[in-house]
Amino acid sequence: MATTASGIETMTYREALRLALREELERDPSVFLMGEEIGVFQGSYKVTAGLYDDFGPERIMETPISEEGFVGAAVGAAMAGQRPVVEIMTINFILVAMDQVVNHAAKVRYMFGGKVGCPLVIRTPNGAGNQLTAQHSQSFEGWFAHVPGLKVVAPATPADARGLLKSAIRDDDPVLVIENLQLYKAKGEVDTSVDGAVEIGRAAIAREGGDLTMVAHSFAVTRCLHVAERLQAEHGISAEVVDLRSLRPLDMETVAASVAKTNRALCVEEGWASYGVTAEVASRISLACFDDLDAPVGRVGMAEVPMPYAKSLEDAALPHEEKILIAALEVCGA
Amino acid sequence: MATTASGIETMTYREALRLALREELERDPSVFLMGEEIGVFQGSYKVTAGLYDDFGPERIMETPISEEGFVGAAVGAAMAGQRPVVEIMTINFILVAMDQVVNHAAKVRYMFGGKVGCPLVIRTPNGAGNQLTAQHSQSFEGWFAHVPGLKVVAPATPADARGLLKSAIRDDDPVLVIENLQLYKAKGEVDTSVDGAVEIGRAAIAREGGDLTMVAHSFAVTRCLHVAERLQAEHGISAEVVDLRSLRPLDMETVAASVAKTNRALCVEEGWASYGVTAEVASRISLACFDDLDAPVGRVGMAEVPMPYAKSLEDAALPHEEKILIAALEVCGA
Amino acid sequence: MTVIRLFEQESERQYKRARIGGYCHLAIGQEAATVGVVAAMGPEDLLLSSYRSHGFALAKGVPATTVMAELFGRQDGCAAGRGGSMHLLDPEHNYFGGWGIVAGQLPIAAGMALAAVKQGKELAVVCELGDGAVNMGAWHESLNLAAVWRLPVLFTVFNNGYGMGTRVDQSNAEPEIFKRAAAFRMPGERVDGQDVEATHQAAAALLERARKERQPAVLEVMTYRLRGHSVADAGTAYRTKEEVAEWAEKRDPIALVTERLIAAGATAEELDAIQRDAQREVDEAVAFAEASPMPDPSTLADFVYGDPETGRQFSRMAPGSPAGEAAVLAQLEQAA
Amino acid sequence: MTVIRLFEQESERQYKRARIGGYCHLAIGQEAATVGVVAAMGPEDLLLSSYRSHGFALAKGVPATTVMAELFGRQDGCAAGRGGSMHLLDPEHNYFGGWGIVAGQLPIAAGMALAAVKQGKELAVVCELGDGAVNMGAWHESLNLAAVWRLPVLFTVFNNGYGMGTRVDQSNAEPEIFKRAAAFRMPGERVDGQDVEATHQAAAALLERARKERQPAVLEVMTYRLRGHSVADAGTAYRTKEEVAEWAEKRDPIALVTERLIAAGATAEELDAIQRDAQREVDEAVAFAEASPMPDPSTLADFVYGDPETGRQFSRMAPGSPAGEAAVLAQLEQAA
Ligand SMILES: Cc1ncc(C[n+]2csc(CCOP(=O)(O)OP(=O)(O)O)c2C)c(N)n1
Ligand SMILES: Cc1ncc(C[n+]2csc(CCOP(=O)(O)OP(=O)(O)O)c2C)c(N)n1
Ligand SMILES: [Mg+2]
Ligand SMILES: [Mg+2]
Repeated sequence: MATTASGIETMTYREALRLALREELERDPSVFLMGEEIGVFQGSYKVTAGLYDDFGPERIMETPISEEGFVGAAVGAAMAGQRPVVEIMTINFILVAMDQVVNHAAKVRYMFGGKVGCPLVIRTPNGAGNQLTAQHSQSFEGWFAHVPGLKVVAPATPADARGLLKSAIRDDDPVLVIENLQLYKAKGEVDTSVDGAVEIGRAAIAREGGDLTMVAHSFAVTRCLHVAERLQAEHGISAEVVDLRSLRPLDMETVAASVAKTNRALCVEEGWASYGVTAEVASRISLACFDDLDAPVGRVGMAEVPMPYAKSLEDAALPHEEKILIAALEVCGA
Repeated sequence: MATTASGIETMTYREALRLALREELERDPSVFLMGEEIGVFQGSYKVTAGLYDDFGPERIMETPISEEGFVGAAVGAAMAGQRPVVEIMTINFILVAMDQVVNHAAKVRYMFGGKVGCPLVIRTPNGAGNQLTAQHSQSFEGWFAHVPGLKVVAPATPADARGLLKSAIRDDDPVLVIENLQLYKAKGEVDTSVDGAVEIGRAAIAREGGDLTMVAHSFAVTRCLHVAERLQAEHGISAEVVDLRSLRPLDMETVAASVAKTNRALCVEEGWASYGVTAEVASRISLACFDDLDAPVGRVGMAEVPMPYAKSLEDAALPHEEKILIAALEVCGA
Repeated sequence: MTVIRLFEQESERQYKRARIGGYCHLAIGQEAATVGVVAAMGPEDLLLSSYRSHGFALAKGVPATTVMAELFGRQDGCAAGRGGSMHLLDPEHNYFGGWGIVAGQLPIAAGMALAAVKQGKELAVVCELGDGAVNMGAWHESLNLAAVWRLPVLFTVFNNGYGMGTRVDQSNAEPEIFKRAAAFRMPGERVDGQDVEATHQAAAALLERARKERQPAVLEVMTYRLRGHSVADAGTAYRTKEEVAEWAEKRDPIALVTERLIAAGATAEELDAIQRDAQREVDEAVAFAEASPMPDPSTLADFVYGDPETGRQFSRMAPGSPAGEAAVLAQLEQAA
Repeated sequence: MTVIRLFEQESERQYKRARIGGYCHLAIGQEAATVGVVAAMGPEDLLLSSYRSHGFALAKGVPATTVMAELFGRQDGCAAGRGGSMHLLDPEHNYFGGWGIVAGQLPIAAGMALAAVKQGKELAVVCELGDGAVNMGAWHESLNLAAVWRLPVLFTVFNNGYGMGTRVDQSNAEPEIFKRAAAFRMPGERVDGQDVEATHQAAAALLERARKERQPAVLEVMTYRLRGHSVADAGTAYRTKEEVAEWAEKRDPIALVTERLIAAGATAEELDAIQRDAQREVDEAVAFAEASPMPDPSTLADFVYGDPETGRQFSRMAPGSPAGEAAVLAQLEQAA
């Protein structure tokens, strides 16, 4: 991390997450981490590197390979007053723990009439792009955003990674924090002189523009920002990029205000678009901004195939900037 | 079942499913059923009643309570040339088997370059309405429709229950057949003199109309048909009801053609609407029929809470006809 | 035990009167097993169970009034009418549910024990499950975690011979379930669950070790349900009438304990008094439940979330909101 | 064994040259275990394994050429370039993958054994998994089903001491993994996996029982990986250099088998020939892989579905289709 006098530091997304974990572990003794290989191994993607040495095995609990078991154990610990922060190595493995997340964590408070809560955080990266193939390249965050009782955030910058993870840990309800494999190494500025918690449920304008609203979350925000530059440079189109940051709740106010201004919208996600996040966002835009829209809302996601291994095929499947650019031009009638 | 001379019989949805199972068990010796309590107990919802007596324990395999294990075993059996038809007692329990469905069944063919297939059927009911509460009243079919490699059908009538289940069993790919707790007892006509297989991927016009298109699947179709009658009788609005029948693939041609005619659309589902099936359908209508629409596409689903037990609350949560009616009137500007 | 028996019989009646709805699983025949285990628990010990939960709630001290009100789906039910028969809970009496997914409560019980360890509390967690639940993967993962982390949990398998209509030995490769504990280097014991004292003793000893040594264990309690799996099941398709009659006549836990009491010198009046008090408790529970109002539909979204910021968090979600969600959003916002 | 060793070393080199991408898990040090088990299999027997799969594919007879081409992500790879290192498969040689979710292959293996029983085939299924995988719920469910249904499966646990960086006894309440078989009344055995003959014998005996008696079993094969968990792991954070050196020097399976061959009278020339032939096989594999074309992007949607009706089924999905899907739909339609 590079520090400046003001407290603004340049750090990676990974470091920002680690900073948030460290700060929350220090602030609140009921916070503890759980997950596979998060200790001695320093975390499969090194988010937790160094924490085991500083906080020891009680606070940084290494688990057997038993996602269903330890997610459920985290639910129980949360019901009993602890604040577990569970790492699922990648979102692909959460499928073996779905029952604990959806039938248990999400239900505890309501089903028992508010008599008990579940302040649980699950951190897990989505995404593709490293030839990890069909079982390791998925993005299921839309599924969790579908479930009342859960909250889902998906930071796209280091500052938001720190800030949203902090808010998630302090929240009294179960929150999924969707990280991203490509973003871990992305750099950005973080103001370490302030607490920096970021409110859940508030989208951010990642780039201002007047001709088109691009709506995205997680790594797709980065893709959209690049495309926005190209739209400006190559086509004179000024695109606004809305970073959703939170999927449940979803800040439609910010999205709708942007579309009311630009009259055109394109929704982008890393995963499959059909029945994905963009379906929800696009259908709400179409409803909220019916009279504002000059063109139908576009959508881009990954090609609808299980992710293949070969580089040539993976490239063809990813929601690359070129695809987003073409879709943006189409929405703009250009 | 009441039989007429012509071969048209009136039977329940449950009986129609049973008939399809019986016909396919007789037709193809590689077909076998697997599930909890489907034998001696006659099936938790009695769909398989009588089959154990007629086909015996090898064809009607009772399983321990191990959904992950036996869904996975069905994947393996399918890879090895059998045609397993798995019953998951209700869709709520599929959460413990998600990994086998999504990371395995859906991936087998693609991930191994087409060298092996997975002709697997999973039958399971969704739905709510019997005070079964939070862990037993859900509808997750949209999640599976999100996954390339899977096909998802959701019959709304006895004839389609028989016909789609037959097609699913004959299909060389994994197909989820979404049944419905409320529909099991619904009656309808089935032509037993013909094979009756129903093509996957083809929606049906359940009711013709000119002023509004209501799009639904599964039990929501029944609700929409009732609402359509009331719209006609009480408001002079002629509603067309499109029964999707299949969610992946999704027959947007039929939907779009209907909306092109009526210029208004309302999408309805049993489950939570946010990030649900209606999100996909509404966003595609908004895209495909942008110039046809006279009003934004409406959506109705269950209230976004875990299903409560108390009758007063459950009633308030369900996507009742009254709610659909109000939404329909709004879409019609009436 | 008598309260549980009468309560269950009353539940059956009220189900037929449609005062109770949904799934409803009675524990008639399992009263000694229930009371034997729960009586061995200390007041600080925590209890979790499956959906066959009325008896556990009552044994743990949850008032029959709020339990019956919950079955009626009323505002004063112990889960505010949200949970129903399967999802009773009362933290005041350290009863933490009432869970409906087979074996779903196991990892949660392990986690509650983990929290107790972290909090330096010397308590044990009792987690009841059925013989059928033992075949779920969650069993394996939970027991392994409990053993590796040395968690004070007693996994209490109520072996009533059947999971719905499936006999134990049809579904379970090791039908002597307690022996499965060895796969985790954990003590495993079997006890006659129709014998309330034997059950009490076995549970007490294992709970002591759990509290003192953080030693998790399995206790298999052999029992029988005299009714069907749920009120919707006659309970006859998969077992003989003779088998049921045999248990009803010779192994009814209420009859067995009554015999013992008589042998120990209890008078007819004393026994009558037990019966009368129990009946009064159940009658009062019904009266209480009947008097309690149905939850107001306007409270539908209460308890979905608990964080005080939730209303604010959701306040920007309204534009384009589908119809089914709008009302809930409004309520969440109001709560903000 | 030599082919596997050289193949793995070559894979390591090609990974550094970026010809191979994604995850890549090498089996250097586990060659005797792999060959010992696979050599005990009959030609009809089926094999499934985890993602550490190159050795299994080679041992089962999948040509090194198509395996290397798969690692290169080429059209002629055994999985047509879709699978990569973790997802090798070749039905012609009865190797059914190469699976990436820990323990995900277990129920599938049980199901393939079930199909064999239904089809009246007298064959056994070998399912390899790691010591870490034993803690997944799928282990429990799969072994229970195999036992209850009497399926001819041999669950072959490759105990290489670690699941990524976690030592067996840290994650496993019963670190003598073979003993866990008893929870399913199943035979469980442990064998020295660095001893190719002992492994072969143990596997052969259990496979015989599987084929003849439909007796499932657990075979724990004690071995060690001399490299990190994957090419991305140096393999040093969680174990000492001394430990690795000890195994490399005293328990390298290639060295051990070479010693035996020498003791049995093998000449230097014979040993050289083995080495030379193996090297040639690997070199040819690389040449083959390099010559094979990258899959054409236009074939992206091939194999998502296999039913001949699929194109027709999807043909009505186009209106309103999101951009990422449109091309795939077009291809599916074309295929129709
Ligand atoms: C994961 C899951 N699968 C299936 C069911 C349906 N189900 C409810 S109870 C039950 C039988 C459980 O038997 P057992 O564990 O012996 O408990 P008992 O009912 O005998 O008390 C089944 C299969 C469920 N609730 N959850
Ligand atoms: C369900 C699941 N959780 C986590 C992972 C990540 N992961 C891949 S390999 C591995 C370790 C497995 O160890 P072991 O079973 O001993 O096999 P080995 O790598 O030693 O051959 C882990 C945790 C995964 N692939 N699947
Ligand atoms: Mg039972
Ligand atoms: Mg290992």
